[in-house]
Amino acid sequence: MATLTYRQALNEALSEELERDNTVFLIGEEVGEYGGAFKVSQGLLKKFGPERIIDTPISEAAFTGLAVGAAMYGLRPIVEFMNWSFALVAFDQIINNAGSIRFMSGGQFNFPIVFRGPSGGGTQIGATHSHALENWLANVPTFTVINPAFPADAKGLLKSAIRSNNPVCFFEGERLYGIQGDVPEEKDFLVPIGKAQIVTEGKDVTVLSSGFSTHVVLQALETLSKENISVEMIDLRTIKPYDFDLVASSLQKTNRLVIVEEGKPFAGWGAQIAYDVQHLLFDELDAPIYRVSNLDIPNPYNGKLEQEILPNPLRVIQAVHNVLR
Amino acid sequence: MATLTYRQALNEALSEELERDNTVFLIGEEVGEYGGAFKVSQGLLKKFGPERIIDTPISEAAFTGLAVGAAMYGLRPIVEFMNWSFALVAFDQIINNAGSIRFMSGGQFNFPIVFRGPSGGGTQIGATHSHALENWLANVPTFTVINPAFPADAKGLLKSAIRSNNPVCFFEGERLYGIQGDVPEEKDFLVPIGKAQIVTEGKDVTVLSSGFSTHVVLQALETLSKENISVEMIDLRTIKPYDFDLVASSLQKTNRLVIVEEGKPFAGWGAQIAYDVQHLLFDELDAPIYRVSNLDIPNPYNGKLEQEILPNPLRVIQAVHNVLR
Amino acid sequence: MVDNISFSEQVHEDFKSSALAELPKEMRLELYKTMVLIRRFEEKSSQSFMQAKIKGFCHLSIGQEAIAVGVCAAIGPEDVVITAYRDHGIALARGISPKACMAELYGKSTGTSKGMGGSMHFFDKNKKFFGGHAIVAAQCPIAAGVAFAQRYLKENTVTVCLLGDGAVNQGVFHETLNLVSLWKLPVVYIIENNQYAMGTEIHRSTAGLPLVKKSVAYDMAGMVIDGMNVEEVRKKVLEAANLARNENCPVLIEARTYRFRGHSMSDPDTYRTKEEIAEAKKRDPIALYSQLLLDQGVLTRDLIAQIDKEIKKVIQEAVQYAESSPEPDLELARKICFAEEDSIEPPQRPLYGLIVD
Amino acid sequence: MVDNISFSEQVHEDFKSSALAELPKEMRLELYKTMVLIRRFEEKSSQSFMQAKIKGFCHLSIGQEAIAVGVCAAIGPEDVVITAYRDHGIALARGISPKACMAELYGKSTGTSKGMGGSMHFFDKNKKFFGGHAIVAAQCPIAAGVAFAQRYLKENTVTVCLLGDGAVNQGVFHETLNLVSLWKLPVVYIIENNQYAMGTEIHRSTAGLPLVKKSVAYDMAGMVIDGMNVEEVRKKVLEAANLARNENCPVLIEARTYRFRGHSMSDPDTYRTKEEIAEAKKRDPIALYSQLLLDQGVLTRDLIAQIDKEIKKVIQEAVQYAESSPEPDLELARKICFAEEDSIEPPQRPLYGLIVD
Ligand SMILES: Cc1ncc(C[n+]2csc(CCOP(=O)(O)OP(=O)(O)O)c2C)c(N)n1
Ligand SMILES: Cc1ncc(C[n+]2csc(CCOP(=O)(O)OP(=O)(O)O)c2C)c(N)n1
Ligand SMILES: [Mg+2]
Ligand SMILES: [Mg+2]
Repeated sequence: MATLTYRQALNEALSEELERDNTVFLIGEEVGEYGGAFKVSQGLLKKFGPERIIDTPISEAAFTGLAVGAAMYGLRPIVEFMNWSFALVAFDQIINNAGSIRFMSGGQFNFPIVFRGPSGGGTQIGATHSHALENWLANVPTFTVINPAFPADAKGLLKSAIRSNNPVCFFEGERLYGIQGDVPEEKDFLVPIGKAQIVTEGKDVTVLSSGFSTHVVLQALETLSKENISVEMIDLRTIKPYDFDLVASSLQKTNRLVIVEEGKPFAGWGAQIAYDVQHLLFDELDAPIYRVSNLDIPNPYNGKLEQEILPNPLRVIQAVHNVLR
Repeated sequence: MATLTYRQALNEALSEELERDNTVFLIGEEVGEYGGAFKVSQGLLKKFGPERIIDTPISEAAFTGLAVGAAMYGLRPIVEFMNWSFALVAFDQIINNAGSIRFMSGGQFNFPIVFRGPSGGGTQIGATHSHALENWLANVPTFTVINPAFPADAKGLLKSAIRSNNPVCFFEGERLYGIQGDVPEEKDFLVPIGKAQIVTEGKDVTVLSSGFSTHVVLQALETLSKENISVEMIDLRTIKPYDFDLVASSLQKTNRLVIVEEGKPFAGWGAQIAYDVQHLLFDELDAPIYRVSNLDIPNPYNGKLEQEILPNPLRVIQAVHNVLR
Repeated sequence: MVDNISFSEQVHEDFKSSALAELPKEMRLELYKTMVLIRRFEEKSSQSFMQAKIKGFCHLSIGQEAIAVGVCAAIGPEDVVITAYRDHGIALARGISPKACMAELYGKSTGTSKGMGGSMHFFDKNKKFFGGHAIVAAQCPIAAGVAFAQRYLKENTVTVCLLGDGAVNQGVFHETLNLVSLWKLPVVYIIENNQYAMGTEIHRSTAGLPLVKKSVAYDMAGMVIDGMNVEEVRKKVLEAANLARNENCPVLIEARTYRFRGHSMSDPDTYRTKEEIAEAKKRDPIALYSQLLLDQGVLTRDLIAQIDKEIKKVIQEAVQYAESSPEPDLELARKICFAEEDSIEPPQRPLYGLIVD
Repeated sequence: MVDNISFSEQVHEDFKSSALAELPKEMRLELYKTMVLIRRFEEKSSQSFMQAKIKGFCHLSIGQEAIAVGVCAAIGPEDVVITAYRDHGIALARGISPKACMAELYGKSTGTSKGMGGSMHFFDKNKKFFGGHAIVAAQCPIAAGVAFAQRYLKENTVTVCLLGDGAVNQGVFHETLNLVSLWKLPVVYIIENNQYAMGTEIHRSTAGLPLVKKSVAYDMAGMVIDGMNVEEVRKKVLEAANLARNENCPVLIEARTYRFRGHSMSDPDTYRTKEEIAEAKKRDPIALYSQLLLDQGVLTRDLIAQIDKEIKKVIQEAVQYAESSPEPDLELARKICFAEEDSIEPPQRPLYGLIVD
């Protein structure tokens, strides 16, 4: 085990997979000479050269489409969006080209492509830069959606994503990059796609989250444990396909569910999980499911206000209290 | 009352509002000389001239952004997407510009803008042309999302949308355009945004739908009524903000809910309603909520298969049977 | 024999090197036959569409055959072709069997795309035909990506990407030209300028004509060619492909053409005068070419009749094949959503939306 | 008095007509003062950012002041200005009070955008300053839309839109140029070519330089101007605005400039050499202009000192105002999401995401 930041863990994952398979390449704005706007790709240009670490103009639609074409021809592109919010200018290329061509061609082409970058708010960069689009991408039938919370999962899942033969939308976070954690050192350390993990065992209530929200829940847990509330905390890691079995087995124990997600509330991924749970585990539930998400307001610049609008420990605590009532 | 097609009803709404307020204009591909790809704007060019009925190049991002700018300066643009699926190339302009600027400016600018066009599948035009993005647009905090099923509602709601001072995403349907119905003839006939309607009263189960799905439900009802199942059918009309009160009062009677929506299932708007209902009406529910939606597969060209993947009467019937078990 | 029209490697080898070489008779006949095949195939598609055997959108390229055929005659089997939704002609010229094409139009599992794509989405990975793309200009950056991969893999291949005149107004086209010029990718963009984007005549949609001028803004080579002259298309595309292949010089070609039918089968086509269409038909690429070949003694009336007969049979067989082929089912649809995983544990993928009891 | 710098209508009337007229002393002093105001304002912002009183992204325009000031001196109060995220300078030049600007940076409800927008999103509807846009090139079609509305309403006004050199690589920029040229809208696009888009030097991102060449592809008028010379900027933009205003001729201007600081406050700026920056600073627009005005006797050392003092006070007051202003609250945030309805029954809008007991 090594202690790494989430950023370093991602960097190792990229470096190892670039090393392992030379059809893998990284493309995006400032990923090369600059080392990445958030330094995730630092040092890679030096190691792998400008043929494989490719700086682009500010042309997300074109370089995303280019990656799609390269994948159709057998390469394994990793597309970095400097911010997932900027993917909106490339949405047709993502949704229709990466998302539909395999199907429309009757399955002839593979799309071993990873779209990755930071997502979500909390850094006071305003409404246009703070989208958390995990739910939209998960709504696309052919996409895998990943949103790790811890460095080890970031590394193991990014490696799995790169090795997957299917398109993966990989959501990181500016607020996550600096988080530290233990990361296994084996070169082939993979975390399986589609598997959640129990962060803390508990019996009163299941609290489900992913990505930065998992850290929000951890903060809330400090208070809740003082109140002797026993929380079973599940970190989803993969949003789609998500680990329903683990959720179900936890609910068999706790019978109460709180879901914490970063995106805007209306038709978020948490709503899907809530639907599935009430649908498939109707009799297990002793209380309504609560979701903690962004409030349905664009992210403001003002920091205090943004924290109020984002899912925060206070609202997690409130939801847990309510669900236990 | 006049008997009109959905298409004619929309045409009347456009014509009347263009007549009423000369800051209203219509912009999009082939809306003028061609009369609209689906003939919704037929005759308007002749009535209102090329200054107000504006044919564009195939530049969705630019003309959508242009409409946003015109709205900021005081005009009331109606943007026609030849197909809502093509809005994907203009998504940044829709989501960030129309969706965020009012908020980011501290509320200085109004966006009296309507985005409209056909949405959804069922006409064998393939995966890229058959998106039903109602859930995504409803996920944007500042958007109103409308999806009428009948000609009268199409007219009354489009007029309300045009008169609204806020951005409205108005979803029509190629399969809806030919549907006939009675439409009131008063010039100021408006249908209020945010209000659902009961199509048939019933007591066994509430079935909720919007747009073309409402007609799918109507078809299913033929079978269900033969089986003596009493369905309370609610046509949502506005997806966001939706009429929770009407849903709640219906459920007080039926205690069972089926939601039929056209989009892909994962995190569809139906999941939001299911979440809200289980959350706020937990004790009212006698059975799990069932959703009928697209299967989580891109729309295929083959017609039989596409019908199987779309929400269809068979699956509605199955869902109703299940929820009554 | 016409069933598998596609220009043999030998033919390619002989004429790739010099764009100026006089074409051998054999190849000229192939060019002619392929254009006729496309014409008849689409006339038949049109009929089947009227009979509601073909559904959805169906865009015919009647009038534009010389471009499809000239392009495919200019490149080798290892090169890649990609286009928009008006893709029947180029698919056939590329050597995809009329059977598979017709079956796709009929939505059958034996079609080029197993009935999942339809008219706008023909694909054939083996023939290096990368689609069939229905969102205007969406194929442009894909072509750049294929060319990127060709160079990445140190091949000596090129990619040819066709697009319509209307597609020039999509931003992604411009972003892409900048990229391919900056990175010197081996790709040729060919605008099939048929003067209309649906009902919009080009002067109503596009400033800065002629279209080829767009190349200037990206320091790219530009060419204007007569898209009604199959040999000129072949020759100029060969030149362009050589520039892209050997000189790291991507090229933008504006090919002047005209579509003789409506935009799609559903288009009433009322935005042009009958006179304008009649005038354009005087330059029907097939008529022009058959006249030339007749004049030069390459074709005879008898040979024309014989070819017509042959092709008629091919089309009939294609229709029979399409009619009698099975439809794709849900299991197939599910299966093709995801590629098999060979390097990771395959995730379980529940079919969301299924009603679970 | 500097608090409300903005070029008076009289000054505009006097000099709008002729771009060539010699500028009166009063205006030249105003140009100078406004540049100094911007410089000091941003130096102060930089300090406040280091003290974590300003958060998020903060992009300084130090080095580029001549463009902001020249542009605003060339247009009238009824014209519209719109720009990207690097917007402090142009907002101040447009006459928005330093207090409101600083308060916005501090995230206060007295800010230009009530603390909701921050550094990248200044707006002032009254001053016809239409933002502050953080998605690269997103402002371009908005500007076209404002110009469209100006013509729709039969005004004699124009819109000026600024963008960076990197923004030229976004497709929507090209779509927009095509539209404005086709429709002859009264708009002037000004590329602030500071040679870098974040860490990317322009030759690494853009084919077909100089940037002004993009105008050719759309049959637009194009100009290259020295963005370090405030009077030249004013003069040329005035010419361009007149073309747009009176001749239905939209214009693309490439203004050559340089940013003396990093891309944003968080940029370590390691992609350029110290020498390159030092070289560029020799053409500091403020130094150049003050030297010119000193030489011509318009400025004196005393006057410079006096102006510095004045401006220092303005900045101090702005900071005090920002510090002491209240923060926006959730109620305000909710309220501004939606415009009031005046023609329909206002729909009830529940706040989704609130935890309901
Ligand atoms: C982004 C997008 N907008 C609109 C459409 C609808 N559409 C399909 S084809 C077409 C016209 C394209 O014209 P052109 O590029 O000239 O090609 P042609 O049809 O003449 O071959 C339009 C508007 C689309 N498919 N994609
Ligand atoms: C669509 C999009 N992609 C990427 C970014 C991130 N980004 C912000 S500014 C910038 C550089 C822009 O450079 P330029 O246009 O030259 O303007 P300058 O910063 O030099 O003023 C980038 C890449 C963004 N905001 N929007
Ligand atoms: Mg065309
Ligand atoms: Mg720049």
